[in-house]
Amino acid sequence: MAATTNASSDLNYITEFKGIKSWLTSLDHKRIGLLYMMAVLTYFLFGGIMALLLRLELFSPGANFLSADQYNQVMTYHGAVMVFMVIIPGIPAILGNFFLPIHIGAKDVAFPRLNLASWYIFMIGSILAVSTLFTSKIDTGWTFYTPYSLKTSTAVITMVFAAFIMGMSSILTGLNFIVTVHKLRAPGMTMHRIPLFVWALYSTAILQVLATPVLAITLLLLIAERAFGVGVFNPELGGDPVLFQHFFWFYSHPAVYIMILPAMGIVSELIAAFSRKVIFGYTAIAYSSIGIAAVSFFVWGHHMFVSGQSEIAGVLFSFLTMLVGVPTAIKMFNWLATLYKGSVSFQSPMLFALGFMFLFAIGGVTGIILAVMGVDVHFHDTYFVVAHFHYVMVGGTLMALMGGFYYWFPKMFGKMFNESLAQISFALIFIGFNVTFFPQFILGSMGMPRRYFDYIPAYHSLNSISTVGSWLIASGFFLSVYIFWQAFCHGAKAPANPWGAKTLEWQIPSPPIHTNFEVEPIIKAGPYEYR
Amino acid sequence: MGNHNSHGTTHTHHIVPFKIYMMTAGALFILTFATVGFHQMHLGSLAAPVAFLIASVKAALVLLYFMGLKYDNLMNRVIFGTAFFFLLLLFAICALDIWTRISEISTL
Amino acid sequence: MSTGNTTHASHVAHHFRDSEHQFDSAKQGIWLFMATEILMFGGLFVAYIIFHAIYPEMFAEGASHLDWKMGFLNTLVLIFSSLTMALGIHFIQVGQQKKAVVSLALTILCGAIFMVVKYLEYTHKFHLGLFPGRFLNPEVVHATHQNLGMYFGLYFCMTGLHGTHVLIGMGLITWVMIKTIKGDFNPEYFTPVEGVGIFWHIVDLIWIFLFPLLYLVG
Amino acid sequence: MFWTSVAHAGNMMPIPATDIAVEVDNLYNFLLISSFIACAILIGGMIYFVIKYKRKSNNDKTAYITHNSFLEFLWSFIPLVVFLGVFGWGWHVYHEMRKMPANALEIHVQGKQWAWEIEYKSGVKTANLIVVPIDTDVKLIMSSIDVLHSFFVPSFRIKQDVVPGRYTSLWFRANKFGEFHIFCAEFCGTQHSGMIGKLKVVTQKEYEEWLEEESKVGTLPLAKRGEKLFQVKACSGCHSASDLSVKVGPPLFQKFGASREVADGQNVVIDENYVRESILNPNAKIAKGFNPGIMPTFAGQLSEVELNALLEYIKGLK
Repeated sequence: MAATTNASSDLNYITEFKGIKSWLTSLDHKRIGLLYMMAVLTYFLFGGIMALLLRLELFSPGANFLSADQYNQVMTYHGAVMVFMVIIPGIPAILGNFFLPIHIGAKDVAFPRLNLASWYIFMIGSILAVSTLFTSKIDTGWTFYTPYSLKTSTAVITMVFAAFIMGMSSILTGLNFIVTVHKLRAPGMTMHRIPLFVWALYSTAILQVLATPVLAITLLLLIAERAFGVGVFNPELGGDPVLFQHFFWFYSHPAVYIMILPAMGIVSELIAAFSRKVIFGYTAIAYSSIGIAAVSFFVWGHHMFVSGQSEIAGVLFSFLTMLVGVPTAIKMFNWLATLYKGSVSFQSPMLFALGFMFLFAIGGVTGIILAVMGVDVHFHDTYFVVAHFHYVMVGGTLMALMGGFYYWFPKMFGKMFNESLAQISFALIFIGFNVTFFPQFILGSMGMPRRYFDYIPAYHSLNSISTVGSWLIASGFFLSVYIFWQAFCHGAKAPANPWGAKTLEWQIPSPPIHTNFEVEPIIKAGPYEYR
Repeated sequence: MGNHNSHGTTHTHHIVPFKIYMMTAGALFILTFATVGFHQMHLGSLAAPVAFLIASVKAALVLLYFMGLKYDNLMNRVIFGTAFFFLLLLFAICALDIWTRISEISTL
Repeated sequence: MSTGNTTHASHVAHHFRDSEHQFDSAKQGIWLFMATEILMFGGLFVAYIIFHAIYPEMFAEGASHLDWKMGFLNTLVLIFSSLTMALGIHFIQVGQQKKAVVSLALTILCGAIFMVVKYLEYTHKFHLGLFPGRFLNPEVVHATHQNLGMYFGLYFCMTGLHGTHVLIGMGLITWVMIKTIKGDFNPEYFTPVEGVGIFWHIVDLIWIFLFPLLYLVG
Repeated sequence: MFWTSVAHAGNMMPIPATDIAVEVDNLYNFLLISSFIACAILIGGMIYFVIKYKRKSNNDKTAYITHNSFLEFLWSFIPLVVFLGVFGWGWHVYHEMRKMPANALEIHVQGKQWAWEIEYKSGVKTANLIVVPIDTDVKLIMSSIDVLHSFFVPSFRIKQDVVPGRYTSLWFRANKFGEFHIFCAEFCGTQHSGMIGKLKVVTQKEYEEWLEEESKVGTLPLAKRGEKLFQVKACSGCHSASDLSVKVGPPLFQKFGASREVADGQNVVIDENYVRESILNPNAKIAKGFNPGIMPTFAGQLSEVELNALLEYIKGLK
C-alpha cells in the first residue's frame, strides 16, 4: 500500500502535495476539513462583527449610529451567517471531516469527490449569501417568516436560494458521514467501539439528511411565492403563514441539534481525555445522541406556542419537548460521573469543556422553562429566548468548537500552542459570555422583545452591561486567533500524543500522513481504555 | 469487523431476470389503464382512495423490482422507509394543527 | 498510489477493500439521497393535500382545466422509460453492451417525449391565461374561485420541480450512456448506471403519484 | 414560604397585574428554584469533582467505572418526572389563557406596520391606546392588515401573534390600576421596535367618561378631527408633525405650500392635491431620499370628510 512507501519519510498530508491547486482539488478529507475551516472562520469573523455592531447600537436607547433599517439588516446577517454558515457547518464539516475517518480507522470518507463537491457547493451558496450585502441586502431575520419576507423590498430570493444551496451541501456531507460510519470502520471497530464524537456526528448526519430536504422545499416554495405569488404561505391568496412556520421549524428545530450534537460529542472526548478515565455510560451517551436526533423531529412546534397554532398541537409539542430533555440530562450527568475519581487536568481544551458544561447547564434548564407553555407565552420572542439560545449555541457549540480546536490543533498542524495564553483566552470568552448574555435573561423577564432596534429607558443599564460583555468575548476570540497563528508559525513541534488520549488519531503521527494509517489498524478495545 | 458479518461481502450482484422486468412493466401499464378506467366511472367520494391505492401499488412495484429494493439489504430498506415515516410525521402534525385550529377558532 | 495494490481494480478507490465494498457503499449513499428526494417532494405533496382539504371546490375547478389525456400519455411514457432504464442495467449486468446502449438511448428519448408533452401542456395553459399565483387573472379565465392562482401555483411548482428532475435525469443517463459506449462498464463495475437508474425510477415514482393527484382527483 | 418569596424577588418580571400573571409567576418561580437546584447539582458537582480529583501526577490511576444502571435510571427518571410535572402545570396555565370568557368586553385590535389600531364596539377608534375598566373580562379580537405582529403585554404575561387573513384572540382581567406597555413581539419591519402602545386600566366610571369623550370626535372642528386621525391612523409613527426631524418618512411640519423635489428630480408644490395623492397613492411622487413601497395606501380607508380633516390639520402645522 501507499502508506508503506511513506513510512520512512516525514511526509504528511500537508507536505505531501504542494501548491494552491493541490488544495483546491484535494480529495483528502483532512485538507477538505481545513478548506472548510478557512471559509467558516472568515464567516465567523463577519458574523461576529455584525454581533458587535448590534450590541454597540443597543448600548443606549434611541438611534445611535445605525438606522432602524440598517439595524434590521445587521441583525439578519448576524443570524443567517452564524446559523447557516458558521454553526451548522462548523463542527461536522471542519473537525468531523478531519477526524471522523481517523476515529473509525478509515483512510477517507466514503465519497471523497462528493466531499470536495460539498465544499464547493457550500462556497457557492455562502458567497451568494454574502453577495446580497452589495445588492439590496436583506432584513427578514434568519427565519424568513412570511408574509414579511414576501413584502419587504430586500434581496430575499437571493438569500433564500443561497440557503437552499448551502442546505444541499449539508445534505451531502451528512450522507457521506452516514455511509462512512456504516461501511468504512476498520476491522474490530464495532459500533460500540467508535468514539462518542463519531456517534454524535452520526446522529447529526441523520438529521442533516432527513430534515434539510424539507427546508429545501420550504425555501423553494418561498422563492416561488415571492416570484409568482403561489399563495401557499400568503394569506392574500388564501394561504397560511403559520404553515410556513411549521415547514420552517420542521427543519430548523432538528437543525438546533445539528448544531449542538457534535458539540456534545467533542465534550465527551475532552472529558474522557483530560480526566484520563473511561467515559461513564458509553452506551447511554451514544444512544442518547440517537434518541435526541429522533425525538427532535417531533418538537418543532414549541417555537410556535403563540403563533396561532391550535392548543392541541401546542400541548403535543410541549409534551414531546419534555421528552427530549431527558437524554440531554443523561448526557450532563454522565459527564459529571466521568469526572468522579478521574485525574482531571486543567489544560485549555478541558477548560473549554468545563465551560461548556457550565453554560450548557444554564442553557438546558432555561430550555425547559421555555418549553413550559404557560411560561413561554411571556418569554416567547423576548430576550430570554435570545439569551437561552446563545447559552446553547455559543456557550455550547462555540465553546466546544474552541475546545476541539485547542485539543486537535497539535494533531492537525503538528505544532503546540501557548498554553497560558490559551487559558487567558478561555477566561475572556467565558466571563465575557456571561456578562453579555446573563443580563439578557433579566431583560427578557422584564419583557424586552427581541429584534428591537430601540427600547424603553427601563432596559438601558442591562443592555449597556451586555454590550461591554460583547467586547470581552471579541477580545477572547481575537486572542485565540493570535494564539493559533503564532503556534502555526513558531509553535514547538507537537508529539504524536501530547494529551495522553486513547482514541485512534493520537496513535498516529502529528500531523497524520495522507492515508492516515500506515497499516490498517485492527481494533481490540473501546476508545477510552484508561486503566 | 462489524461490516464483514452484517453486510456480507460474499454475495454477488443480484441480476433480476429479464422476464420479471417485463412482467413488472406490464402490470404497471395495466394499472395505469385501470386508474383512468376508474376515473371514467366517476366513483364520487371513492375516486380519490381508489386512485391513490392504485398509485401506491404501482409505486411499490417500481420500488421492489425496478429499483431492486426487494433484493437489497435491510439498511437500504430502512433508509427509504424512514423518509416516508418522517414525511408522514410532517403531514400528520401540520394537518392536526390546521384541523384542530379550525375547530378551536369556531368557538372564538 | 493505491493502484500499486494488486487486489484493487482500477475503479476501486484506495479506501475501499474491494469492488463489492465500494458498490455497497455507493448504493447506500444513493438510497440516502433518494430519501432526501422523497422528503423534498413530500413537502409539496403535504402543502397540496392540506390546501386541497381547505379549498376542495377551488382545486376541483383547477383540475378541470387540465387535460388528463396528456397526463395519461406522460405516465405511459415514463413507465416505459423506467422499463428501458432497468433493462439498460440488466444488459450491462449480463454483458450485452450494445443492447444496454440502445435501452439507455430509448430512456433518454422517452424523457424527451415527456418534456415535449409537458411543453405543450404549459404553453396551452399560458395561452389560456392559466398562470401561477398572482399572474392568474380570475376574470380572464372566468374563474369561480378568486384564488385559483394557488392551484396553478402548486401545479407549476410540482410539475416544474419534477420536470427539472427529468432534465437532470436525462443528462445523467446521457453521461452513463457515453461511458457505456466507451466500454467503461462491465458486469463487475456498473455503479454509476445503477445509481442513475435508481434516480430515474424515483422520478417515475413521483410522477405515479402526481398524475392522479393533479389530473384525476379534483 | 421563604423560597417563593426569594424567587419572587429574583424573577425580575414586571409587577403582575392580572390573576393569570400571578399564576404564571408562581409556575416560573417553581421553575427558577428547580433550575437553581439542577444547576447547583450539575455545576457545583462539576466544580467539586474537578478540584477533588485534580491531576496530581502524570501517573495517576483512575477508577475504571463504565456505568451504573441504578444511577443512570435515577437521573433519567427524576428529570422525567419533574419535566412532566411542569408540563402539566404549564398546560393548565396556558389553557386558562386560551379559554375565552363569556360576556367579555370585546375590543377589536388591528395590527399594521407599525401601529396598533383599536376600535371599540361604540365606534371609538384609537391608535396604540387601549383603555379598559378594572376587574372586567376584556377580550381582544385581533387581525392584521399586512404582516405578522404579536400583541404582548408584559405585565399581564400574555402574548398572541396577530396573523393576516384570520382572527386570533386574547383575554385578560386587569386587577391593578395603571398604564402598561404593549409591545409588538414578532418582527414586522423597520419600526418594529416603535410599535409600542399603552394599556390603561381605570375605574368603570372613568372608562365610561373616556368613551363618551372620544365619541364626540365627530363634532370637533375639522383640523382637530384631522389631528386625531393623524394619531389613529398612525401617521405620526412615520411623519413628524411638530418639528423637522426625519422619522421613517419626511416630516410634515411647516411643509404645506413649500415645494419639494421628488424621486424623478422634478419639483412639486405641496398643495391640496399633492397631499391627497400622497395619502391615496403614496408611491406616485416619493420625496427625494425616501424609498418607495414603505407607506401603505389609505385608499378606501378614509372617507372624503376624513381626508378633508387630515388636509386641514396638515395645512395648519406651523
